[in-house]
Amino acid sequence: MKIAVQSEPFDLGAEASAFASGHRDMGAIVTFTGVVRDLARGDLDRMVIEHYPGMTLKALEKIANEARDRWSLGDVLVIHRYGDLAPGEMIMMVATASPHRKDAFEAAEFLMDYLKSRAPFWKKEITSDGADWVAAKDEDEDALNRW
Amino acid sequence: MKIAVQSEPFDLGAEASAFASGHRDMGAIVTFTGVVRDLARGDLDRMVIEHYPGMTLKALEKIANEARDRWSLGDVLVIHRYGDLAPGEMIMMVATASPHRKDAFEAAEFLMDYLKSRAPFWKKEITSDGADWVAAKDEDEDALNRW
Amino acid sequence: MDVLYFAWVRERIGVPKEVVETQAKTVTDLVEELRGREERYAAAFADLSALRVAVDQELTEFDASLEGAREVAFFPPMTGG
Amino acid sequence: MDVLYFAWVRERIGVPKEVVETQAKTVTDLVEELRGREERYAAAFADLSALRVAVDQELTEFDASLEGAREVAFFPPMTGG
Repeated sequence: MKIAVQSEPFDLGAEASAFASGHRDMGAIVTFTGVVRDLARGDLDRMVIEHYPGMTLKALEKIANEARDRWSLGDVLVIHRYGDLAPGEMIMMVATASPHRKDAFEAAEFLMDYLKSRAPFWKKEITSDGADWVAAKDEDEDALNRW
Repeated sequence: MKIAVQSEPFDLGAEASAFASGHRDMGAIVTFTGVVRDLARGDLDRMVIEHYPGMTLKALEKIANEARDRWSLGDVLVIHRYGDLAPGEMIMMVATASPHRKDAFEAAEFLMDYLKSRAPFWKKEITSDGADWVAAKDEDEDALNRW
Repeated sequence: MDVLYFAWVRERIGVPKEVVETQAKTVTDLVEELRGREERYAAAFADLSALRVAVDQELTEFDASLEGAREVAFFPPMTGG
Repeated sequence: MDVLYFAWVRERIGVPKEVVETQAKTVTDLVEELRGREERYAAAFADLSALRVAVDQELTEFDASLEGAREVAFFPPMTGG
Protein backbone atom coordinates (compact mmCIF):
# COMPACT_ATOMS: atom_id res chain seq x y z
CA MET A 1 0.00 0.00 0.00
CA LYS A 2 1.35 3.40 -0.98
CA ILE A 3 -0.10 6.67 0.34
CA ALA A 4 1.65 9.87 -0.72
CA VAL A 5 0.93 13.56 -0.15
CA GLN A 6 3.25 15.70 -2.23
CA SER A 7 3.61 19.01 -4.04
CA GLU A 8 5.56 17.44 -6.92
CA PRO A 9 3.82 16.09 -10.03
CA PHE A 10 3.47 12.31 -10.26
CA ASP A 11 3.79 10.14 -13.35
CA LEU A 12 0.47 8.36 -13.91
CA GLY A 13 2.04 5.90 -16.34
CA ALA A 14 4.90 4.95 -14.05
CA GLU A 15 2.61 4.71 -11.00
CA ALA A 16 0.01 2.60 -12.83
CA SER A 17 2.67 0.26 -14.24
CA ALA A 18 4.40 -0.18 -10.90
CA PHE A 19 1.08 -0.74 -9.15
CA ALA A 20 -0.15 -3.32 -11.66
CA SER A 21 3.05 -5.32 -11.94
CA GLY A 22 3.67 -8.45 -10.01
CA HIS A 23 0.13 -9.28 -8.92
CA ARG A 24 -0.45 -12.86 -10.11
CA ASP A 25 -3.64 -13.14 -8.06
CA MET A 26 -5.19 -9.76 -8.85
CA GLY A 27 -7.27 -9.98 -12.01
CA ALA A 28 -8.59 -6.43 -11.88
CA ILE A 29 -6.76 -3.10 -11.59
CA VAL A 30 -8.71 0.17 -11.49
CA THR A 31 -7.17 3.64 -11.49
CA PHE A 32 -8.83 7.00 -11.09
CA THR A 33 -6.94 10.19 -11.91
CA GLY A 34 -8.19 13.68 -11.13
CA VAL A 35 -7.11 16.47 -13.46
CA VAL A 36 -7.40 20.26 -12.94
CA ARG A 37 -10.25 21.38 -15.21
CA ASP A 38 -10.28 24.80 -16.71
CA LEU A 39 -13.27 26.99 -15.82
CA ALA A 40 -16.20 27.31 -18.22
CA ARG A 41 -14.89 30.75 -19.24
CA GLY A 42 -11.47 29.22 -19.96
CA ASP A 43 -9.67 31.69 -17.70
CA LEU A 44 -8.33 29.56 -14.88
CA ASP A 45 -4.79 30.70 -14.18
CA ARG A 46 -4.06 28.06 -11.57
CA MET A 47 -5.51 26.02 -8.75
CA VAL A 48 -4.02 26.18 -5.27
CA ILE A 49 -4.57 23.18 -3.01
CA GLU A 50 -4.16 23.72 0.73
CA HIS A 51 -4.02 20.82 3.16
CA TYR A 52 -3.61 20.04 6.86
CA PRO A 53 -0.15 18.50 7.04
CA GLY A 54 -0.53 16.87 10.45
CA MET A 55 -3.79 15.21 9.55
CA THR A 56 -3.72 14.49 5.81
CA LEU A 57 -1.69 11.31 5.71
CA LYS A 58 -3.57 9.84 8.68
CA ALA A 59 -6.92 10.64 7.06
CA LEU A 60 -5.87 9.03 3.76
CA GLU A 61 -4.59 5.93 5.54
CA LYS A 62 -7.84 5.62 7.45
CA ILE A 63 -9.85 5.82 4.22
CA ALA A 64 -7.57 3.31 2.47
CA ASN A 65 -7.77 0.88 5.39
CA GLU A 66 -11.55 1.19 5.46
CA ALA A 67 -11.58 0.22 1.76
CA ARG A 68 -9.38 -2.80 2.51
CA ASP A 69 -11.76 -3.87 5.26
CA ARG A 70 -14.81 -3.64 3.01
CA TRP A 71 -13.54 -5.18 -0.22
CA SER A 72 -11.21 -7.95 -1.26
CA LEU A 73 -8.19 -5.87 -2.23
CA GLY A 74 -4.63 -6.96 -2.84
CA ASP A 75 -3.30 -3.43 -2.93
CA VAL A 76 -4.31 0.23 -2.71
CA LEU A 77 -2.54 3.37 -3.94
CA VAL A 78 -3.40 6.97 -3.08
CA ILE A 79 -1.42 10.01 -4.26
CA HIS A 80 -2.67 13.54 -3.63
CA ARG A 81 -0.87 16.76 -4.48
CA TYR A 82 -1.00 20.16 -2.80
CA GLY A 83 0.30 23.57 -3.82
CA ASP A 84 -0.03 25.32 -7.18
CA LEU A 85 -1.39 23.39 -10.17
CA ALA A 86 -2.03 24.54 -13.74
CA PRO A 87 -5.07 23.50 -15.79
CA GLY A 88 -4.48 20.04 -17.22
CA GLU A 89 -2.18 18.98 -14.39
CA MET A 90 -2.99 15.84 -12.45
CA ILE A 91 -4.18 16.51 -8.90
CA MET A 92 -4.42 13.02 -7.51
CA MET A 93 -4.85 9.35 -8.29
CA VAL A 94 -6.09 6.24 -6.60
CA ALA A 95 -5.59 2.64 -7.70
CA THR A 96 -7.09 -0.62 -6.49
CA ALA A 97 -6.14 -4.22 -7.23
CA SER A 98 -8.57 -7.05 -6.59
CA PRO A 99 -9.26 -10.58 -7.78
CA HIS A 100 -12.66 -9.29 -8.97
CA ARG A 101 -13.57 -6.30 -11.11
CA LYS A 102 -16.61 -5.37 -9.02
CA ASP A 103 -14.47 -5.02 -5.90
CA ALA A 104 -11.80 -3.02 -7.72
CA PHE A 105 -14.37 -0.60 -9.14
CA GLU A 106 -16.40 -0.18 -5.95
CA ALA A 107 -13.34 0.33 -3.78
CA ALA A 108 -11.97 2.98 -6.17
CA GLU A 109 -15.30 4.83 -6.11
CA PHE A 110 -15.44 4.58 -2.33
CA LEU A 111 -11.90 5.99 -2.05
CA MET A 112 -12.82 8.89 -4.32
CA ASP A 113 -16.05 9.68 -2.50
CA TYR A 114 -14.25 9.77 0.83
CA LEU A 115 -11.24 11.68 -0.52
CA LYS A 116 -13.61 14.37 -1.78
CA SER A 117 -15.30 15.03 1.54
CA ARG A 118 -13.23 13.52 4.35
CA ALA A 119 -9.60 14.23 3.52
CA PRO A 120 -8.39 17.69 4.61
CA PHE A 121 -7.80 19.37 1.25
CA TRP A 122 -9.22 22.68 0.06
CA LYS A 123 -9.11 23.99 -3.49
CA LYS A 124 -8.86 27.62 -4.54
CA GLU A 125 -9.25 28.76 -8.11
CA ILE A 126 -7.15 31.72 -9.24
CA THR A 127 -8.17 33.78 -12.28
CA SER A 128 -7.16 37.25 -13.43
CA ASP A 129 -10.35 38.45 -11.67
CA GLY A 130 -9.37 37.09 -8.29
CA ALA A 131 -9.44 33.95 -6.18
CA ASP A 132 -12.35 31.75 -5.08
CA TRP A 133 -12.43 28.83 -2.71
CA VAL A 134 -14.19 25.89 -4.37
CA ALA A 135 -17.43 25.19 -2.50
CA ALA A 136 -18.21 21.66 -1.39
CA LYS A 137 -21.15 20.18 -3.28
CA ASP A 138 -24.16 18.63 -1.58
CA GLU A 139 -23.91 15.76 -4.06
CA ASP A 140 -20.40 14.96 -2.81
CA GLU A 141 -21.68 14.71 0.77
CA ASP A 142 -24.67 12.67 -0.47
CA ALA A 143 -22.33 10.29 -2.30
CA LEU A 144 -21.08 9.02 1.08
CA ASN A 145 -24.52 7.70 1.95
CA ARG A 146 -24.30 4.85 -0.50
CA TRP A 147 -21.45 3.16 1.38
CA MET B 1 -11.03 7.18 -29.49
CA LYS B 2 -8.69 4.22 -29.78
CA ILE B 3 -9.89 0.64 -30.18
CA ALA B 4 -7.24 -2.02 -30.62
CA VAL B 5 -7.34 -5.81 -30.91
CA GLN B 6 -3.86 -7.25 -30.83
CA SER B 7 -1.79 -10.27 -29.85
CA GLU B 8 1.14 -8.13 -28.66
CA PRO B 9 1.41 -6.95 -25.05
CA PHE B 10 0.49 -3.33 -24.38
CA ASP B 11 2.15 -0.92 -21.96
CA LEU B 12 -0.43 0.15 -19.37
CA GLY B 13 1.73 3.06 -18.22
CA ALA B 14 2.32 4.42 -21.70
CA GLU B 15 -1.32 3.96 -22.70
CA ALA B 16 -2.66 5.58 -19.53
CA SER B 17 -0.27 8.54 -19.87
CA ALA B 18 -1.06 9.10 -23.53
CA PHE B 19 -4.79 8.81 -22.84
CA ALA B 20 -4.76 11.25 -19.92
CA SER B 21 -2.56 13.89 -21.50
CA GLY B 22 -3.92 16.94 -23.18
CA HIS B 23 -7.48 16.91 -21.80
CA ARG B 24 -7.95 20.36 -20.25
CA ASP B 25 -11.69 19.81 -19.91
CA MET B 26 -11.70 16.26 -18.60
CA GLY B 27 -11.41 16.24 -14.81
CA ALA B 28 -11.74 12.48 -14.39
CA ILE B 29 -9.80 9.61 -15.96
CA VAL B 30 -10.65 6.00 -15.10
CA THR B 31 -8.74 2.95 -16.29
CA PHE B 32 -9.54 -0.71 -15.85
CA THR B 33 -6.92 -3.35 -16.58
CA GLY B 34 -7.61 -7.08 -16.69
CA VAL B 35 -4.77 -9.40 -15.71
CA VAL B 36 -4.51 -13.18 -16.22
CA ARG B 37 -5.09 -14.70 -12.78
CA ASP B 38 -3.47 -17.93 -11.82
CA LEU B 39 -5.82 -20.76 -10.87
CA ALA B 40 -6.54 -21.53 -7.21
CA ARG B 41 -4.20 -24.53 -7.47
CA GLY B 42 -1.48 -22.27 -8.86
CA ASP B 43 -0.93 -24.46 -11.92
CA LEU B 44 -2.08 -22.29 -14.82
CA ASP B 45 0.43 -22.71 -17.61
CA ARG B 46 -1.15 -20.17 -19.93
CA MET B 47 -4.42 -18.70 -21.11
CA VAL B 48 -5.36 -18.79 -24.78
CA ILE B 49 -7.78 -16.15 -26.01
CA GLU B 50 -9.62 -16.85 -29.25
CA HIS B 51 -11.62 -14.17 -31.04
CA TYR B 52 -13.71 -13.61 -34.16
CA PRO B 53 -11.52 -11.35 -36.29
CA GLY B 54 -14.22 -10.11 -38.65
CA MET B 55 -16.52 -9.11 -35.82
CA THR B 56 -14.33 -8.15 -32.85
CA LEU B 57 -13.40 -4.60 -33.79
CA LYS B 58 -16.96 -3.78 -34.87
CA ALA B 59 -18.37 -5.17 -31.62
CA LEU B 60 -15.90 -3.14 -29.54
CA GLU B 61 -16.65 0.03 -31.50
CA LYS B 62 -20.36 -0.50 -30.99
CA ILE B 63 -19.90 -0.88 -27.23
CA ALA B 64 -17.62 2.18 -27.05
CA ASN B 65 -20.07 4.29 -29.06
CA GLU B 66 -22.92 3.18 -26.84
CA ALA B 67 -20.92 4.39 -23.83
CA ARG B 68 -20.32 7.75 -25.52
CA ASP B 69 -24.04 8.08 -26.17
CA ARG B 70 -24.96 7.38 -22.57
CA TRP B 71 -22.34 9.36 -20.67
CA SER B 72 -20.52 12.63 -21.05
CA LEU B 73 -17.17 11.33 -22.29
CA GLY B 74 -14.34 13.19 -23.91
CA ASP B 75 -12.50 10.04 -24.91
CA VAL B 76 -12.62 6.25 -24.72
CA LEU B 77 -9.87 3.65 -25.05
CA VAL B 78 -10.27 -0.11 -25.47
CA ILE B 79 -7.38 -2.55 -25.97
CA HIS B 80 -7.99 -6.31 -25.96
CA ARG B 81 -5.42 -9.00 -26.63
CA TYR B 82 -5.81 -12.46 -28.11
CA GLY B 83 -3.48 -15.44 -28.36
CA ASP B 84 -1.31 -16.97 -25.62
CA LEU B 85 -0.93 -15.16 -22.30
CA ALA B 86 1.00 -16.17 -19.18
CA PRO B 87 -0.31 -15.65 -15.61
CA GLY B 88 0.26 -12.03 -14.60
CA GLU B 89 0.09 -10.72 -18.17
CA MET B 90 -2.37 -7.97 -18.97
CA ILE B 91 -5.31 -9.15 -21.11
CA MET B 92 -7.07 -5.89 -21.79
CA MET B 93 -7.70 -2.36 -20.65
CA VAL B 94 -10.35 0.29 -21.01
CA ALA B 95 -10.06 3.98 -20.18
CA THR B 96 -12.63 6.75 -19.99
CA ALA B 97 -12.22 10.52 -19.72
CA SER B 98 -15.07 12.70 -18.53
CA PRO B 99 -15.63 16.09 -16.91
CA HIS B 100 -17.23 14.20 -13.99
CA ARG B 101 -15.98 11.27 -11.96
CA LYS B 102 -19.37 9.55 -11.84
CA ASP B 103 -19.57 9.43 -15.64
CA ALA B 104 -16.00 8.19 -15.97
CA PHE B 105 -16.59 5.38 -13.46
CA GLU B 106 -19.98 4.32 -14.77
CA ALA B 107 -18.86 4.30 -18.39
CA ALA B 108 -15.80 2.20 -17.53
CA GLU B 109 -17.98 -0.33 -15.68
CA PHE B 110 -20.43 -0.38 -18.57
CA LEU B 111 -17.61 -1.03 -21.04
CA MET B 112 -16.32 -3.88 -18.89
CA ASP B 113 -19.73 -5.47 -18.42
CA TYR B 114 -20.35 -5.42 -22.18
CA LEU B 115 -16.83 -6.55 -23.08
CA LYS B 116 -17.31 -9.57 -20.81
CA SER B 117 -20.48 -10.82 -22.47
CA ARG B 118 -20.92 -9.10 -25.84
CA ALA B 119 -17.49 -8.96 -27.46
CA PRO B 120 -16.48 -12.16 -29.30
CA PHE B 121 -13.62 -13.42 -27.13
CA TRP B 122 -13.29 -16.86 -25.57
CA LYS B 123 -10.78 -17.86 -22.92
CA LYS B 124 -9.19 -21.26 -22.51
CA GLU B 125 -7.08 -22.22 -19.53
CA ILE B 126 -4.15 -24.57 -20.13
CA THR B 127 -2.67 -26.56 -17.27
CA SER B 128 -0.45 -29.64 -17.21
CA ASP B 129 -3.69 -31.62 -16.76
CA GLY B 130 -5.30 -30.34 -19.95
CA ALA B 131 -7.29 -27.45 -21.35
CA ASP B 132 -10.65 -26.02 -20.28
CA TRP B 133 -12.76 -23.34 -21.89
CA VAL B 134 -13.72 -20.74 -19.30
CA ALA B 135 -17.48 -20.89 -18.74
CA ALA B 136 -19.51 -17.69 -18.90
CA LYS B 137 -20.91 -16.74 -15.50
CA ASP B 138 -24.57 -15.99 -14.90
CA GLU B 139 -23.49 -12.97 -12.86
CA ASP B 140 -21.75 -11.53 -15.93
CA GLU B 141 -24.95 -11.80 -17.96
CA ASP B 142 -26.92 -10.38 -15.01
CA ALA B 143 -24.52 -7.43 -14.81
CA LEU B 144 -25.87 -6.16 -18.13
CA ASN B 145 -29.32 -5.66 -16.65
CA ARG B 146 -28.27 -2.67 -14.63
CA TRP B 147 -27.58 -0.56 -17.73
CA MET C 1 -22.92 -19.13 -47.13
CA ASP C 2 -19.86 -19.11 -44.86
CA VAL C 3 -20.46 -20.82 -41.53
CA LEU C 4 -17.91 -20.17 -38.77
CA TYR C 5 -17.39 -21.91 -35.45
CA PHE C 6 -15.48 -20.68 -32.42
CA ALA C 7 -14.15 -22.07 -29.14
CA TRP C 8 -15.53 -25.47 -28.14
CA VAL C 9 -18.06 -25.39 -31.00
CA ARG C 10 -15.13 -25.20 -33.42
CA GLU C 11 -13.37 -28.04 -31.60
CA ARG C 12 -16.48 -30.25 -31.58
CA ILE C 13 -17.26 -29.72 -35.24
CA GLY C 14 -13.61 -29.95 -36.18
CA VAL C 15 -13.31 -27.00 -38.59
CA PRO C 16 -13.19 -23.24 -38.01
CA LYS C 17 -15.10 -22.45 -41.18
CA GLU C 18 -16.95 -24.12 -44.02
CA VAL C 19 -19.09 -23.15 -46.97
CA VAL C 20 -22.65 -24.45 -46.66
CA GLU C 21 -25.13 -24.53 -49.53
CA THR C 22 -28.51 -24.02 -47.96
CA GLN C 23 -32.02 -22.72 -48.52
CA ALA C 24 -32.56 -22.24 -44.78
CA LYS C 25 -34.74 -19.19 -44.07
CA THR C 26 -33.72 -18.75 -40.44
CA VAL C 27 -30.82 -19.65 -38.20
CA THR C 28 -32.97 -22.34 -36.59
CA ASP C 29 -33.60 -23.89 -40.02
CA LEU C 30 -29.85 -23.92 -40.69
CA VAL C 31 -29.20 -25.53 -37.31
CA GLU C 32 -31.76 -28.27 -38.14
CA GLU C 33 -30.02 -28.94 -41.46
CA LEU C 34 -26.60 -29.16 -39.81
CA ARG C 35 -27.87 -31.40 -37.02
CA GLY C 36 -29.11 -33.84 -39.63
CA ARG C 37 -25.74 -34.09 -41.33
CA GLU C 38 -23.46 -35.87 -38.90
CA GLU C 39 -23.15 -36.79 -35.27
CA ARG C 40 -20.54 -34.07 -34.57
CA TYR C 41 -23.06 -31.40 -35.61
CA ALA C 42 -25.82 -33.00 -33.58
CA ALA C 43 -23.46 -32.97 -30.60
CA ALA C 44 -22.38 -29.37 -31.07
CA PHE C 45 -25.96 -28.15 -31.48
CA ALA C 46 -27.51 -30.38 -28.81
CA ASP C 47 -28.32 -27.47 -26.46
CA LEU C 48 -28.98 -24.16 -28.17
CA SER C 49 -29.27 -22.34 -24.84
CA ALA C 50 -25.50 -22.93 -24.52
CA LEU C 51 -24.85 -21.28 -27.90
CA ARG C 52 -24.82 -17.81 -29.38
CA VAL C 53 -25.12 -16.84 -33.02
CA ALA C 54 -23.99 -13.92 -35.16
CA VAL C 55 -25.30 -13.22 -38.67
CA ASP C 56 -23.00 -11.11 -40.82
CA GLN C 57 -20.92 -10.35 -37.72
CA GLU C 58 -23.78 -9.00 -35.61
CA LEU C 59 -25.06 -10.88 -32.56
CA THR C 60 -28.63 -12.01 -33.08
CA GLU C 61 -31.23 -14.61 -32.03
CA PHE C 62 -31.80 -18.10 -33.40
CA ASP C 63 -35.08 -17.06 -35.03
CA ALA C 64 -33.28 -14.41 -37.11
CA SER C 65 -33.77 -14.44 -40.88
CA LEU C 66 -30.92 -15.57 -43.12
CA GLU C 67 -32.22 -13.62 -46.12
CA GLY C 68 -29.24 -12.03 -47.84
CA ALA C 69 -26.87 -13.33 -45.16
CA ARG C 70 -23.33 -14.15 -46.21
CA GLU C 71 -21.80 -15.28 -42.92
CA VAL C 72 -23.20 -17.11 -39.91
CA ALA C 73 -21.12 -17.85 -36.81
CA PHE C 74 -21.88 -20.18 -33.90
CA PHE C 75 -20.07 -20.00 -30.57
CA PRO C 76 -20.51 -20.36 -26.81
CA PRO C 77 -21.34 -17.39 -24.57
CA MET C 78 -18.47 -14.95 -24.75
CA THR C 79 -15.88 -14.65 -22.00
CA GLY C 80 -13.90 -11.54 -22.83
CA GLY C 81 -12.58 -8.82 -20.56
CA MET D 1 -3.94 24.47 23.12
CA ASP D 2 -2.96 24.91 19.45
CA VAL D 3 -5.81 26.19 17.30
CA LEU D 4 -5.41 25.88 13.52
CA TYR D 5 -7.41 27.45 10.70
CA PHE D 6 -7.52 26.43 7.05
CA ALA D 7 -8.80 27.82 3.74
CA TRP D 8 -11.19 30.79 4.07
CA VAL D 9 -11.35 30.37 7.85
CA ARG D 10 -7.61 30.99 7.97
CA GLU D 11 -7.97 34.00 5.68
CA ARG D 12 -10.83 35.48 7.70
CA ILE D 13 -9.08 35.08 11.04
CA GLY D 14 -5.76 36.15 9.58
CA VAL D 15 -3.44 33.53 11.05
CA PRO D 16 -2.92 29.82 10.27
CA LYS D 17 -2.28 28.87 13.89
CA GLU D 18 -2.31 30.33 17.36
CA VAL D 19 -1.94 29.17 20.94
CA VAL D 20 -5.13 29.66 22.96
CA GLU D 21 -5.28 29.42 26.75
CA THR D 22 -8.73 28.09 27.52
CA GLN D 23 -10.79 26.13 30.02
CA ALA D 24 -13.39 25.27 27.36
CA LYS D 25 -14.82 21.81 27.90
CA THR D 26 -16.16 21.30 24.37
CA VAL D 27 -15.51 22.62 20.88
CA THR D 28 -18.70 24.68 21.13
CA ASP D 29 -17.42 26.30 24.34
CA LEU D 30 -14.17 27.17 22.59
CA VAL D 31 -16.07 28.64 19.63
CA GLU D 32 -18.09 30.81 22.05
CA GLU D 33 -14.90 32.08 23.65
CA LEU D 34 -13.32 32.91 20.28
CA ARG D 35 -16.49 34.62 19.03
CA GLY D 36 -16.34 36.93 22.03
CA ARG D 37 -12.78 38.00 21.31
CA GLU D 38 -12.88 40.04 18.13
CA GLU D 39 -15.09 40.72 15.14
CA ARG D 40 -12.94 38.57 12.81
CA TYR D 41 -13.66 35.51 14.98
CA ALA D 42 -17.35 36.32 15.18
CA ALA D 43 -17.36 36.59 11.37
CA ALA D 44 -15.47 33.33 10.82
CA PHE D 45 -17.68 31.40 13.26
CA ALA D 46 -20.98 33.04 12.26
CA ASP D 47 -22.40 29.89 10.66
CA LEU D 48 -21.17 26.65 12.19
CA SER D 49 -23.02 24.57 9.60
CA ALA D 50 -20.46 25.92 7.08
CA LEU D 51 -17.56 24.71 9.24
CA ARG D 52 -15.92 21.45 10.16
CA VAL D 53 -13.72 20.70 13.14
CA ALA D 54 -10.93 18.25 13.94
CA VAL D 55 -9.64 17.56 17.44
CA ASP D 56 -6.14 16.14 17.59
CA GLN D 57 -6.26 15.62 13.83
CA GLU D 58 -9.45 13.54 13.81
CA LEU D 59 -12.67 14.88 12.32
CA THR D 60 -15.33 15.26 14.99
CA GLU D 61 -18.49 17.16 15.92
CA PHE D 62 -18.86 20.55 17.60
CA ASP D 63 -20.13 18.98 20.81
CA ALA D 64 -16.93 16.93 21.15
CA SER D 65 -15.03 17.14 24.44
CA LEU D 66 -11.72 19.00 24.58
CA GLU D 67 -10.49 17.07 27.57
CA GLY D 68 -6.82 16.28 27.00
CA ALA D 69 -6.90 17.83 23.53
CA ARG D 70 -3.71 19.43 22.28
CA GLU D 71 -4.80 20.62 18.84
CA VAL D 72 -8.11 21.88 17.44
CA ALA D 73 -8.56 22.81 13.77
CA PHE D 74 -11.40 24.69 12.09
CA PHE D 75 -12.01 24.67 8.35
CA PRO D 76 -14.72 24.65 5.67
CA PRO D 77 -16.09 21.39 4.19
CA MET D 78 -13.27 19.65 2.41
CA THR D 79 -12.89 19.69 -1.35
CA GLY D 80 -10.19 17.15 -2.16
CA GLY D 81 -10.03 14.62 -4.93
